[in-house]
Amino acid sequence: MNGLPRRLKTLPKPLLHCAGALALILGGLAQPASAQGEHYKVFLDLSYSGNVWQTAAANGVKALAGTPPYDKTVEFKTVISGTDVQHQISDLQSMIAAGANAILFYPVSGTGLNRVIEQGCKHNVLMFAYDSTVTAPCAYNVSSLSGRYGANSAQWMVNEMGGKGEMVINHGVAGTALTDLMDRQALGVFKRYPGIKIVGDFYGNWNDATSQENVAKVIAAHPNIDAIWTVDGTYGSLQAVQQHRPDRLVVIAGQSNNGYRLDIGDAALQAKGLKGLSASFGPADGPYAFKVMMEVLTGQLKLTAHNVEYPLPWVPYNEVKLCTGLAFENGCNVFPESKVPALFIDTALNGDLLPELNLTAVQNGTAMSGATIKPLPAVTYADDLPGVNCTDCKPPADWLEPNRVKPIPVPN
Amino acid sequence: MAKRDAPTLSESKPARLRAHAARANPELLPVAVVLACAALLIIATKILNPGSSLTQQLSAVLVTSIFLVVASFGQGLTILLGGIDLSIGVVAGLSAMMISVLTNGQNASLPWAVPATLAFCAAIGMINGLGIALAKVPPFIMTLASGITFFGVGLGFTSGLAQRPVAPALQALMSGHWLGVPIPIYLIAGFVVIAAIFQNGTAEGRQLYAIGSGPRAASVLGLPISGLTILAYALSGLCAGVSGLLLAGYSSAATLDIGDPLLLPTIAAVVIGGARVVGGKGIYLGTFAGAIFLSALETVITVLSLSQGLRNIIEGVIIVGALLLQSERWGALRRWSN
Amino acid sequence: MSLATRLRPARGAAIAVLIYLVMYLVYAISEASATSVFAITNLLDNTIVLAIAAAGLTLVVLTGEFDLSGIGVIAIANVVVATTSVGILGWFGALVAVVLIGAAVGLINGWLVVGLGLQSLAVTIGTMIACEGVALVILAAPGGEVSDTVANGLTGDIADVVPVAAVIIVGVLMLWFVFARTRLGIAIYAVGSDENAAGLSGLNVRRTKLLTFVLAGAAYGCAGYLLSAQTGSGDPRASNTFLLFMYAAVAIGGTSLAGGRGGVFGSVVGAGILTVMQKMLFALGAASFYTSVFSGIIMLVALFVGNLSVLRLRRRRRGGAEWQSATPRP
Amino acid sequence: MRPLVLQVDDLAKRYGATIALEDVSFALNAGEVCGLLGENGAGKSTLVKALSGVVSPDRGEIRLKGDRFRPTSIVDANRLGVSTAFQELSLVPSLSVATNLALPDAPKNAIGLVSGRELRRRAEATLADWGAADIRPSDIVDSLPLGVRQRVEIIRALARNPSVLLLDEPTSALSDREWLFGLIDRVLKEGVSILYITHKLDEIRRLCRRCIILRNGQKVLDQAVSEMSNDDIFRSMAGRSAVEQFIAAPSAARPQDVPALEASHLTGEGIEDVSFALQPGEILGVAGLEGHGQGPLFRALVGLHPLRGGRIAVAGTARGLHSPRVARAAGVVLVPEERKTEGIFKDLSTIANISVPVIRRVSPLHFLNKQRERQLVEQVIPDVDLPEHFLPLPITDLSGGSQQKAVLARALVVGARCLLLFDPTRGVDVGAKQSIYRMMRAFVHDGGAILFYSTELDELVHLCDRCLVLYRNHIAGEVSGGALSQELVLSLASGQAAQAQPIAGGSP
Repeated sequence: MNGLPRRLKTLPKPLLHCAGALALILGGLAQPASAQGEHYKVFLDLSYSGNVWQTAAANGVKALAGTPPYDKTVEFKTVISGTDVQHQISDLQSMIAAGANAILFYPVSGTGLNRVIEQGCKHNVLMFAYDSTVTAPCAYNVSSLSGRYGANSAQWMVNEMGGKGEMVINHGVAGTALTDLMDRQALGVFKRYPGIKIVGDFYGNWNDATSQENVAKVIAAHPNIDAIWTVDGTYGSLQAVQQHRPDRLVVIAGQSNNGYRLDIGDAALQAKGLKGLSASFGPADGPYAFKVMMEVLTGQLKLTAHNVEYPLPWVPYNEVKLCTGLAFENGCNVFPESKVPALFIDTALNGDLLPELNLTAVQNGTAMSGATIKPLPAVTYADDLPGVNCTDCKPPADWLEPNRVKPIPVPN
Repeated sequence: MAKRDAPTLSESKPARLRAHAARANPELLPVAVVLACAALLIIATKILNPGSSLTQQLSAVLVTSIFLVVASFGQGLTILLGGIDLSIGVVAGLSAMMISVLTNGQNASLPWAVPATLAFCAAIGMINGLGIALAKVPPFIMTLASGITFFGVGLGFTSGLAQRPVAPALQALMSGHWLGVPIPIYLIAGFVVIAAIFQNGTAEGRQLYAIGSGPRAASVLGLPISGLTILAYALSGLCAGVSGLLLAGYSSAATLDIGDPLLLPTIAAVVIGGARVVGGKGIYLGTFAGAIFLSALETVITVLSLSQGLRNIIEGVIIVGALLLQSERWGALRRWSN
Repeated sequence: MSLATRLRPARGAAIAVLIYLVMYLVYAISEASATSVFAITNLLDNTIVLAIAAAGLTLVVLTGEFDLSGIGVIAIANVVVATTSVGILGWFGALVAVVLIGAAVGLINGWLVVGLGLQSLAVTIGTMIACEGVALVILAAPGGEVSDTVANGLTGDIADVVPVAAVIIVGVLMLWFVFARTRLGIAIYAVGSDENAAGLSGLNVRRTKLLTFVLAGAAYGCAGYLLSAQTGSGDPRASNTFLLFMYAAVAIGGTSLAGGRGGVFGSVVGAGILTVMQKMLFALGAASFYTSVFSGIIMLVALFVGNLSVLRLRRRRRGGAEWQSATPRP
Repeated sequence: MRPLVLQVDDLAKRYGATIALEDVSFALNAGEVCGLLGENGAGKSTLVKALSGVVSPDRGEIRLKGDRFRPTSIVDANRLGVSTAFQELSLVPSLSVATNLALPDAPKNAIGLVSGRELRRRAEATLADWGAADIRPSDIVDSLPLGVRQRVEIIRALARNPSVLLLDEPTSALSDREWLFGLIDRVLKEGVSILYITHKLDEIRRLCRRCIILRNGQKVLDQAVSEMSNDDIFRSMAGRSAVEQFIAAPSAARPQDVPALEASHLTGEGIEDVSFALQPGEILGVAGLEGHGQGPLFRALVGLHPLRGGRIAVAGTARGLHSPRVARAAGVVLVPEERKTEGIFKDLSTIANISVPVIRRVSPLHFLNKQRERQLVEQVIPDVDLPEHFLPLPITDLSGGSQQKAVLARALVVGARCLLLFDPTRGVDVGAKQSIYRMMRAFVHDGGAILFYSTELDELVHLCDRCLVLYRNHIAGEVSGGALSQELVLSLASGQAAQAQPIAGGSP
């Protein structure tokens, strides 16, 4: 019952050759006809529910599934599998057995599900993983992984810090591919600047309360920290600084909770030294993955590769813009305090890719009234990252390097 | 077996000697040892980071331990009865969610929202107690099952995120200072006094010890076993609820999983504090010391900057080590008092 | 009769079997494909890891002790299989390795509990955390590769008809029925029932407890091995919910957490219940969050029904000579 | 002179500062029964445990048939020919009689498994061999009455064919002592030596030629039994003269008053149509062989055992005593048989043990007031001769006798008017027994009433005004006043005199 993780991923060595190796018996199982009278059986399999991120993603998907025309053509069901690989395997098998046409799932493990995914593909089920990725070749992955959050956010921080200072690392959940990859990217950047001293690090488990407790403790031991790098638990981390050192804030990068965005956009706080970046992985990648999957299912879209990129959200403190309505329109990206709780994740919405969703839709999981599903713009394919989203593949040469922020020279 | 035979001569002089030892309350010794270990850990952090201030350290350790300090009191009561409460994390989460939903970011509704939330949490505890006392479901399973069930209910109602912020007064409570000392430290002090008095200074506390120590004797004697069992679990629910309120105030926003990381540490704190898992033994001050120790341990580990694997190994080894130290010390005490 | 009376699955286990059958029936009625070999193989595959882990735990619980280190051992076993079964150790070497690792952890638990007299609940919380650490040190992030021999061999069907998992479960049960008739098997019940009396009867209480911890550790190792076969990869993080399910399986199966009563058979059925429940709820189309509500309630119902019948049975048997302790113990 | 079998030289054992045994020496000849007497805490159990391999002595030497005897475990001792029937009974409750008899090394078959059939066969043979064919091998020990368990315990010790047999209070729960005496005579003929630990003088006189008395860990007497008077023995055990074994006092019963406790036609599991009336000031005895309904009866009277029918009246008012709490409120308190599990709270201090039922009374606003608690408890402890300095000690540091005194003090402190004492002197030393008798006398003298069950018939005969005799769960007869004798009670209890003297138990 430790901090239950939001996402889990893989990044290891060469992988399975599952293909022909599986000797499965298909007895008794009807082959799902792919489009009987434009009617589809679609499942959403959540890993854990009960935290902000997962809920926002799930609500977005649910809202889309209830948006015309999908409200008529899609028989949609949600299942919560928890954090157990075994449980998720069992649920995915149940879905396959129940004649699913497509399954959108948040994978508990990047590799542990490969066998059941192969089973699904054998039964002609579209298998889509969102946010976290799987290495099974027949599955599709929709994520922001190749947005290189680790490298870009770290470089951004280095730039803001002028290449020197004491910093704290708030890792995610130990033992997950995502944490491993982001750590490698970020630490690779930080190491290049000898002026940057990492004075403390902890595993905040993508949890705000845990992060807050830990930052409070680190500040007590290191009263002079200048920066905190996070992937999630960012708002909690910042809260700890505001409580214990209200007059001298930090450079910080991380998640996109509304309260956090409001803070980093606040001129008064900026004057006390707060320089924040709101980026990291957005829950909107779930609904986006759903749209991609449905277009593939209905034949509107043919994917040429299995790894689809959901663009990495990126809002530095100087680009925060308050919204007046219930959606991200006209480039606004944060809601007033009165509209949403502080922990609401703004990247649950995406005005460009997901115009069907507004605030109420992702808060309640209900379709926005009057909305219909709009066709997607052309999809971008993601980098192949061996052990993360593919097995026998080659990563781009610079996959650990920042590609969005220009590095400053190392100060003397 | 040997020990059972040992007191055979107790009614002569050694017995009278031991009467004095008993008056010094031998259970306070483990408390002192565990607290000393915690102090050593805090000092170790100071040595590792000469730049840090000891009082800051201490206050950080104390403030972040408050959730554990409160929740483990309830856990301690159920363990005193020979039971256990595995629903603590879920109840804390539900409490945090409920206070956010009820207060809706307004202080005005706190006067009724806080009692309502705590009553709800105590009611969950009471359901646990009813199942255990009346339906005779083993506590491990009863509380495990009720935790899972109520988590599902909470999920159904809230989808995991409170859509409203926590009342500012609660946030101020957790982040404010008074006379330069963080308010949570006063809260801890007050809570420890109340909890210790309840457990060791009231008739009900005494009867809980009796039930935990000899359940069959208690039933022959006609002690209100069911009532007190229900009371203990209700209090455990209540403490988890208070812990959840504090967590919500501390992190200014509530999620359903906010209390999950509390569960195992509450058990560890109680046991490190010298309680016996099958009941009848252990004082709240011990549990308190255990909670402080765990909080201090986490601080040291954070500052050491190790990989999570090594952190876990160190944490596990230190928990076992703390137990070892205790058993050694108990042995020494026994030798001495005999 | 004497031994047989004791070995006959306890009343709690009988209730568990009944619950299992009812749930399976509901599942089979509401899901047409439930009786296909594919579905049955899946069901058994899903059950088996929990079943074997719970079987190991049962031994420790029977002696009246706690063991929370199971998930730690499973995590280590999983990463060890994922890093060694292809390559240095091979599938068999990996199996031997994880069994030995599990046994070693069990030995440490046993030594701390028996040799140094520490409380098992607390000690095994410590070893659990430490084991999870070791797993993370071995494999920092999910990955690795499990040899195809393991992955396919343990999850497929023999001659396309008999699931390998079924063979393993039957094997475990047979092993248990044999084990329960050994001197150690009897000693485990004796120690759990009354430690002092068992000691005065000449049984070696410490050795018995130590051995149960070791055997349990080895069983966790096997469970981790099987988990690896099913996931085909390594993941250093074991979910804590799995630990709770292990205990739930043991309790639903009718083993008293106070020791001395119950058995592995019940725990295997208990693990089956927890798995088939998931399938049944899915087949019934229960809304997502109700799954957890149902899990909790069904757990209680199983326990409550089991309790009632055990109480009634005991009352009848004892003829009121003694009565039940009023507070049930964990 | 018979050959020497066991020789103990200067045996010493201490636990911390507590000296359990100090330089004890004695010898045991083949085919001899030697009595071992001593108050609780005198070191008898330690001696037994040292001889049976449970504890190892600090100093001294034991020789068995001339060889040095240093058993490392109980199994080791068994192997070398020393076996023990323990006072606290060493049977495993959840196992069957047959399995228990086979412990620790149940017979294995060819493939190393323990065969249930073989176990049962052997157990049947063993039980029949030792005159206990009535015990079913398949019965779970847990479900058996204490007396039967004690028989199994004794048989297990005998069946190991020892050369030295240690019997530690083997009749504490046994109803049919003659069965044991017969067995002892039988093994003596085979040359077995027996060390017989007991509190009961008549058993010593019946069985032993010689007896050893321990006091405070030291041997104070080793003499032929015939040369000792009872008073010698008591003086040696207690270190003081036992003034009178039983204080003869005139009956305090007030037969004219409204009965303190009246039961009419109680029926339930193990209770068949039991009726009696307990007058104020009366000690009403209950006699019965083990398992003839006394346990259910006592428990039913405080609501711990379900009744199917009948009526209970307290001081003339019909009361449904359906729980111990209600009974306590009505002034009816049970002092149960199993002190260790049902009497004491093992983690509490002595004073807390006494005050626990009335703790609310000394807790203004629920807060404990230790001073008032102490005052309250100090009012009753003189009545049971419990020294004041024991109060702060953990109850488990007290001897069995003192623990029992504390349990009785607890009954007094709640203001009981009617005590149900179930074998209160079991496992209690002589001194404490005297205190308990005195307390009982004083209690009835002040108008209280006592229902008193004892396994020791002489207690019943000397203390009771009347005595009900149970046989097969109903009252087989009632004996009172001058007619009260051990012989009569025993014959009623064994069903022999049931026809001869049919007295419908009931209100006088």
